Amino acid sequence: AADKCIVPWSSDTPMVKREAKKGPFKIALSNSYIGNTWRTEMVQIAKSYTERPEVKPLIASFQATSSGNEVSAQIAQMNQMILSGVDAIIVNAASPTGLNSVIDQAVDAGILVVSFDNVVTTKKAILVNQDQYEMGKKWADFIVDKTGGKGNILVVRGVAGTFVDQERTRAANDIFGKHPDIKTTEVYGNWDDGTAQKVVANALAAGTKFDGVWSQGGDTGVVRAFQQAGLKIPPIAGEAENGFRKLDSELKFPMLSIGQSPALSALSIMVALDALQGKEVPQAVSAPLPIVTTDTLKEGTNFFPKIGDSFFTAISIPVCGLDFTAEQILKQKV
Amino acid sequence: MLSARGISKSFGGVHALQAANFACERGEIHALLGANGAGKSTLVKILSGVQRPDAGTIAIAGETVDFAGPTDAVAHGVATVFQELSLFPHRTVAENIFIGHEPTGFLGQISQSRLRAAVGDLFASLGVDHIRPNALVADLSLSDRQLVEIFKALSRKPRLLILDEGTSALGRKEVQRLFALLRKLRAGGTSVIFISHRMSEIREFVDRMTVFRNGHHVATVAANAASDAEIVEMMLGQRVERSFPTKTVVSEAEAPLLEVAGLAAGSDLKGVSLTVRRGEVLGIAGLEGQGQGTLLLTLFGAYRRAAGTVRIDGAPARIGTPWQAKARGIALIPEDRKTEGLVLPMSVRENITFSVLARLGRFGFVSPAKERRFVESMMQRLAVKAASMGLPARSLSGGNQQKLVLAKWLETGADVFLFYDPTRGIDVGTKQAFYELIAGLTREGKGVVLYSTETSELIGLCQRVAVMDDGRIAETLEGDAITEENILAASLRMGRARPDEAVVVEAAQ
Amino acid sequence: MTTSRLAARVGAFTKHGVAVSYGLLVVLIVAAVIYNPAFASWGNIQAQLQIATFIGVIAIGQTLVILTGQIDLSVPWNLTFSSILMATLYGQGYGAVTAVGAALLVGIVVGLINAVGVAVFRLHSLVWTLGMNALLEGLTMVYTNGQPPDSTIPGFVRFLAVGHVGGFPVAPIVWAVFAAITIVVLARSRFGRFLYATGNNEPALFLSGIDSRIVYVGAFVASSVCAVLAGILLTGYASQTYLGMGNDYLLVPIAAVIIGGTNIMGGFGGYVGTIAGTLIVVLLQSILSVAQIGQAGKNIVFGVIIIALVLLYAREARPTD
Amino acid sequence: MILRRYKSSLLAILALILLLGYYWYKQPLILSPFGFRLLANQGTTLALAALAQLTVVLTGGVDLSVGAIVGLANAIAATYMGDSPFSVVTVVLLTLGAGAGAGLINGVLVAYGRIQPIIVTLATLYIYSGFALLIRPQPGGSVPSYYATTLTGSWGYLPYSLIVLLVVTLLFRLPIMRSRLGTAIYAVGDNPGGAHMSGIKVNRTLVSAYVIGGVLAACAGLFLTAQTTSGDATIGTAYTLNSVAAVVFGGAILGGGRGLALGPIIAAFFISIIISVLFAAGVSSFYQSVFQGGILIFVLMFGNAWTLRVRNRLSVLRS
Ligand SMILES: Nc1ncnc2c1ncn2[C@@H]1O[C@H](COP(=O)(O)OP(=O)(O)OP(=O)(O)O)[C@@H](O)[C@H]1O
Ligand SMILES: Nc1ncnc2c1ncn2[C@@H]1O[C@H](COP(=O)(O)OP(=O)(O)OP(=O)(O)O)[C@@H](O)[C@H]1O
Ligand SMILES: [Mg+2]
Ligand SMILES: [Mg+2]
Repeated sequence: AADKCIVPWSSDTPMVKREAKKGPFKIALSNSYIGNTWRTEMVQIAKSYTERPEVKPLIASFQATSSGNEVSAQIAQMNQMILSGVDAIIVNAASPTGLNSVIDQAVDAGILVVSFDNVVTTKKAILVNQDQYEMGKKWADFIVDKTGGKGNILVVRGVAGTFVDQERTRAANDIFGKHPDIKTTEVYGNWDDGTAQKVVANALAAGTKFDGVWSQGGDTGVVRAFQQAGLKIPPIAGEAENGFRKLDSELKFPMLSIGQSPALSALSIMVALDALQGKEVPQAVSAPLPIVTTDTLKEGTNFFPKIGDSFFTAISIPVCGLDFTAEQILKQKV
Repeated sequence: MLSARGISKSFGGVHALQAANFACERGEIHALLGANGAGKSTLVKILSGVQRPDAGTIAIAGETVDFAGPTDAVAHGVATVFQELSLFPHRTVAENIFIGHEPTGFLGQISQSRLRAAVGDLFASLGVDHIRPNALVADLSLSDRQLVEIFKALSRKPRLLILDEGTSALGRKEVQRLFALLRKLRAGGTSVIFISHRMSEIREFVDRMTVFRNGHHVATVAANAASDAEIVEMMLGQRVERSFPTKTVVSEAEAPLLEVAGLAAGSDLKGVSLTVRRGEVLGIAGLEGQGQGTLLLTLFGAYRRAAGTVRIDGAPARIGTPWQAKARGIALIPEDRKTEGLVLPMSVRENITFSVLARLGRFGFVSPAKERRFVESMMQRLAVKAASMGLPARSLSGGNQQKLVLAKWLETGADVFLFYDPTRGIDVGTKQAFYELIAGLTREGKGVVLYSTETSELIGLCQRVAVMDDGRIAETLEGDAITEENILAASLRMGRARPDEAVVVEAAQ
Repeated sequence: MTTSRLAARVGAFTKHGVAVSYGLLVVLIVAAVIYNPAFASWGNIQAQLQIATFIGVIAIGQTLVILTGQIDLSVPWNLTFSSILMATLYGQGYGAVTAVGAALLVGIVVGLINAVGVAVFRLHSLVWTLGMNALLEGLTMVYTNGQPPDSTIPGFVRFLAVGHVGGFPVAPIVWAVFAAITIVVLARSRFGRFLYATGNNEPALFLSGIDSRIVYVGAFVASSVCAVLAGILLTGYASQTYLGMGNDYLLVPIAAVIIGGTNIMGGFGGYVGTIAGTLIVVLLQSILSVAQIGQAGKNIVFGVIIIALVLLYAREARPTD
Repeated sequence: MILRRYKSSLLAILALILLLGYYWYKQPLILSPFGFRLLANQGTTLALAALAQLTVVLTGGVDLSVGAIVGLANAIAATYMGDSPFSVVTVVLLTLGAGAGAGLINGVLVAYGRIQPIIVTLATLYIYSGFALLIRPQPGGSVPSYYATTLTGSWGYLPYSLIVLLVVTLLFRLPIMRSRLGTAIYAVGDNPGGAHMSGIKVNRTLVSAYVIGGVLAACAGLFLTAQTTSGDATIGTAYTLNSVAAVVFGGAILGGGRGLALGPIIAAFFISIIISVLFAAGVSSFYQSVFQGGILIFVLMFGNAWTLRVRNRLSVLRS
């Protein structure tokens, strides 16, 4: 599976190869913020993965901790991991740049560092992520396609000042910029259903009629805002929240749903285990984008009527054999 | 030295000063007299640059000045002890005294050694040795704080020293010493403006006096050129005889209303037993800071009791909090009406009804009509002077503020009234009203515990006087034995030998 | 009513900035409508009132607490925890009344703990309630294992949050009812009286024989219960509960209280002003959002406007002036 | 005598000793040079932020913009620092100047605008974080490695960050607090009306205190930059309320006039190190905030109950 699964980011991505070590390995997951569903699932999936029969023998210990959004707390946490002599640190960073120096230290101490999701900028770490620009572009293409390249588009951004928000929005602006008949209105939804619902309700109340929505999070709230305003729901390109997909399965508006996958944590561990065992891996790994449209919605596979709206549905990365069921991960204690 | 002409100042609608004149010679001690609200403190604040006059001119040593702030006044040699203490409770005595002009050394660092030395010199000038320069001001008694305040002004080596009721909390001996020092300063050319409501002090120490009434200058006369009655008349615009109401006769046989045995609290109340009968005023006397305040606050449940029992009407009373005290019929008129008695920004109406609010409505709500009727009746009964009950308590004069504090308690059904120096800083007319009120309480069969710094009040109002010393009752005087001499003697005779005893007795003679 | 009492009322009204804040609200509305006439549409007014309801309800409690001179920073996770508890219980088949009752009970307990810290242990609420917030965050995560429950929401909760009666949204009516109660309680009740006294001069109240601890209990429990109510409304609005649903509700209601002219140190102000403050904040956010300036610009403008407003009417008097 | 003076810091000291003791029991390696450096670096940013907060708290205010200034300083430093020693020094000074400027704005609004400090700084919190976002719309930037190691490295058992902290405390803050300005700051916090009547320039004192606070917050930002070697506009958020917590825990009184530097510094280390200790103790993620909040609440409660025990109710209410 590795050749399909562990794909280099681009053609010029260097490959890295470490001296093979003998397992089992001590692996630590350093997470920053834990106060949302995505991060919870991410940790749960990581734990599930390390308990798989084929993985378990390779792992001497696996510990996941979260430091909160404070960079120096995460630095301390990683220092702590260095002290306790782990073989690899899997990190979801509080800041893309703030951990660079501690990662350098870890690498100097012979520890493998794999950074995923909110990835770091240092080249000393192996990066595992989905291409945020590509995601933003796919959403924008979808909207252009559905609107015929004209009309008012509502752009629902995420949290200002973050890399992910910048990248995805950059893609949107690049695409929409090519269509002079598209007029965009930006709001910040903070990747949060309630906030998104409020700001979208606000934008709708201001009187503009929107022909499409490009939204990078809080999509359940986006749909609800349209519903509550009593408007027909336009084509929406958005993330992969369960509520968003549930609503689409009822309302059947044109939808494109691409999710940042919480299984990136498992993929990162997979990459780490490969690298520790001396296999050659790319310095930056591009994970596939799990795309779902109104037609490909499938109950129990890519959306779950019995589970909360804020659940992130993109829990599997099939090409890598990383298939998880909702029940399986939800029972994991974090 | 100083001449202020045509000074006017108003606050909103209140004309505190109206074209008032005041002048003070070089090297004189000059008293400024007036009833509460006459505008004395306002003049003081203007002279010290704290407030700016609406009109008028000030000249110091012939030079016309216009103070933009207190700093300017200090630069012109004016130092002031304000009526409201301006100390820093959590700084040390030494730091307080030299605040703003501490001796500094290398790189502007404050030199602790020179600071200590300077404080030592100042203390020596007044013969003070019981205050530690390193003590926190918060830990000092009110009288010691007032001393610190005076030292703070003296440390500026002023040309003009202003004491706005700066001796109100001082015992007699301290005042004596202070004036000995002031006379020395006077000889060096310093002028002193002295404000006090204690006529005896004024008589004894000042050269001339100026009387204000309602913001106007009334007269300036030599200290002994007018009789007490004349001065009071100038202050109030009418004749007032200072006389005490007749004391209620209390039968020895009557069962005590309040019985206290072995009450101790904190570090300064070490075991006090006393009884009060209905209709009786029990006076509490003694030098400053002998535990009198702690006694009253502990009886009221505001201080934690370390030992002792309290019985009311023969039944043991557990009084651990003020609300328990209130429920058992105890009322307290506290030391400082501004910070403890009243909520100054709230209205007269609201202040009067705090303690009886539950009775003025139903289901936790207040009936505006009932409340208004109640407030009107209380204001009438106590003759509170206020334009409207909606005014903030802050806008009332000191005496009227004190009446609000009493009004709060009158209808709570309290049987025992604890008064902490209720007439401090109150003018003669209002004082008289308070004496009548206290007598009225005894006629209704209430019991009163009255602590006062004015011995004459104790003599005039009390059936018995307990003199406190070092947290205990040194002696209880009764009937004809309640005299100035006996109270003073009792304050000094018992307890620890005091190093300064000789000085005081000498001064008292 | 005599003229002097009337004058005193008018005086108090303007002094505490209430009149000014309403004046500003009007100016803001006029400006908004000129900028974009759609602001005056019934749809927009409904949407704004809807959003204002959450902030307004939380600001009730925050007004009471701030009047005592304290502050409640435990709102975000208190709101989140109780809402999730409600949704979970309801989802497990307990009745709607039990579920909502349990949420309110949590609110009461949290309020009591906040009050105990402030009134008994005399800790400043700025720190105490912050600790409480962290504690509640942890409890929420432990309780949910990081995954809030599926979103079946009791019908009447949805009705309260997004329902309409006679073409008028229910949520603002709910707010109006609570607002009216708050205003009456502050003006006419013993608790209200003592609240102002505590904020102005607690020792004086204590020496009047009144247990000021009860005032803190009342204020903090009210604040906490308001947070829970807002959480319940928010749950109905969003049709779900989720982690972090309270994140937006820490500073904004406090800003509303301040803009409404209540003194942050306690003792002055009231809910009449807070209503204007709430509407100003909501309108401002909406204008800034519609005006399409980036987040950085929004932050700067929001801060500058708060300062400008406060400079206009909430400047402090110096003690010696 | 010394004990009495530092009584207010005692709680924080005891708590830190217990915490470090337990940490050492769980992770003996913290007694290594690396461990020392780790511990020292971990608390230094918050300690500097707490000193900034303390300076303002002493005047009777509170500075909610501390975190924003930390973030602004971090954004400026990491964006403009460059590589040459000359540009490093220039940018460090520029950053300190920006901190001073932010403090100046706070101070002027508080003193001359007569707006409650908590309101002023709540508003400037938005403003400064807005500027930080303008400078650094997304995380990035860099600082030369010698800048980072000079501040965060160590010489044997001696971490440089402790030296930084000592220098800032003893050579910058202490001389100020021991000058007339220092006593004026305490006096203004203790009794503002009294300070005015005593001839202290209240407004200038307030402005100075906020400026000092701004500079110290910028120091925190500069240290954080060395620690993270990059810039992030949103990085400072956590320091606002944590600095308030450290100041209170360290024995200073919100309301002004009382507090020494020692307590808040120690408390800052305590608050920063807890997270590592929880990690070392194997506490699961979700329980971490339970513990963090719980420990903070418990320690404060215990500390206050201890001091309240000996005081009477009335004076407790007065303070
Ligand atoms: N800041 C103020 N605001 C409103 N009214 C004031 C203010 N200061 C003083 N007044 C009013 O001005 C008048 C004069 O007050 P002032 O304090 O000068 O009197 P005083 O002669 O010092 O009285 P006392 O003997 O009680 O100290 C009083 O009616 C007082 O209520
Ligand atoms: N606590 C206070 N009470 C009363 N008035 C105050 C207080 N603080 C400041 N003021 C007023 O503010 C003005 C300036 O105060 P102050 O002289 O203390 O400041 P400053 O540092 O000299 O200011 P500046 O830089 O303008 O000279 C004065 O007019 C003073 O009356
Ligand atoms: Mg006076
Ligand atoms: Mg007076």
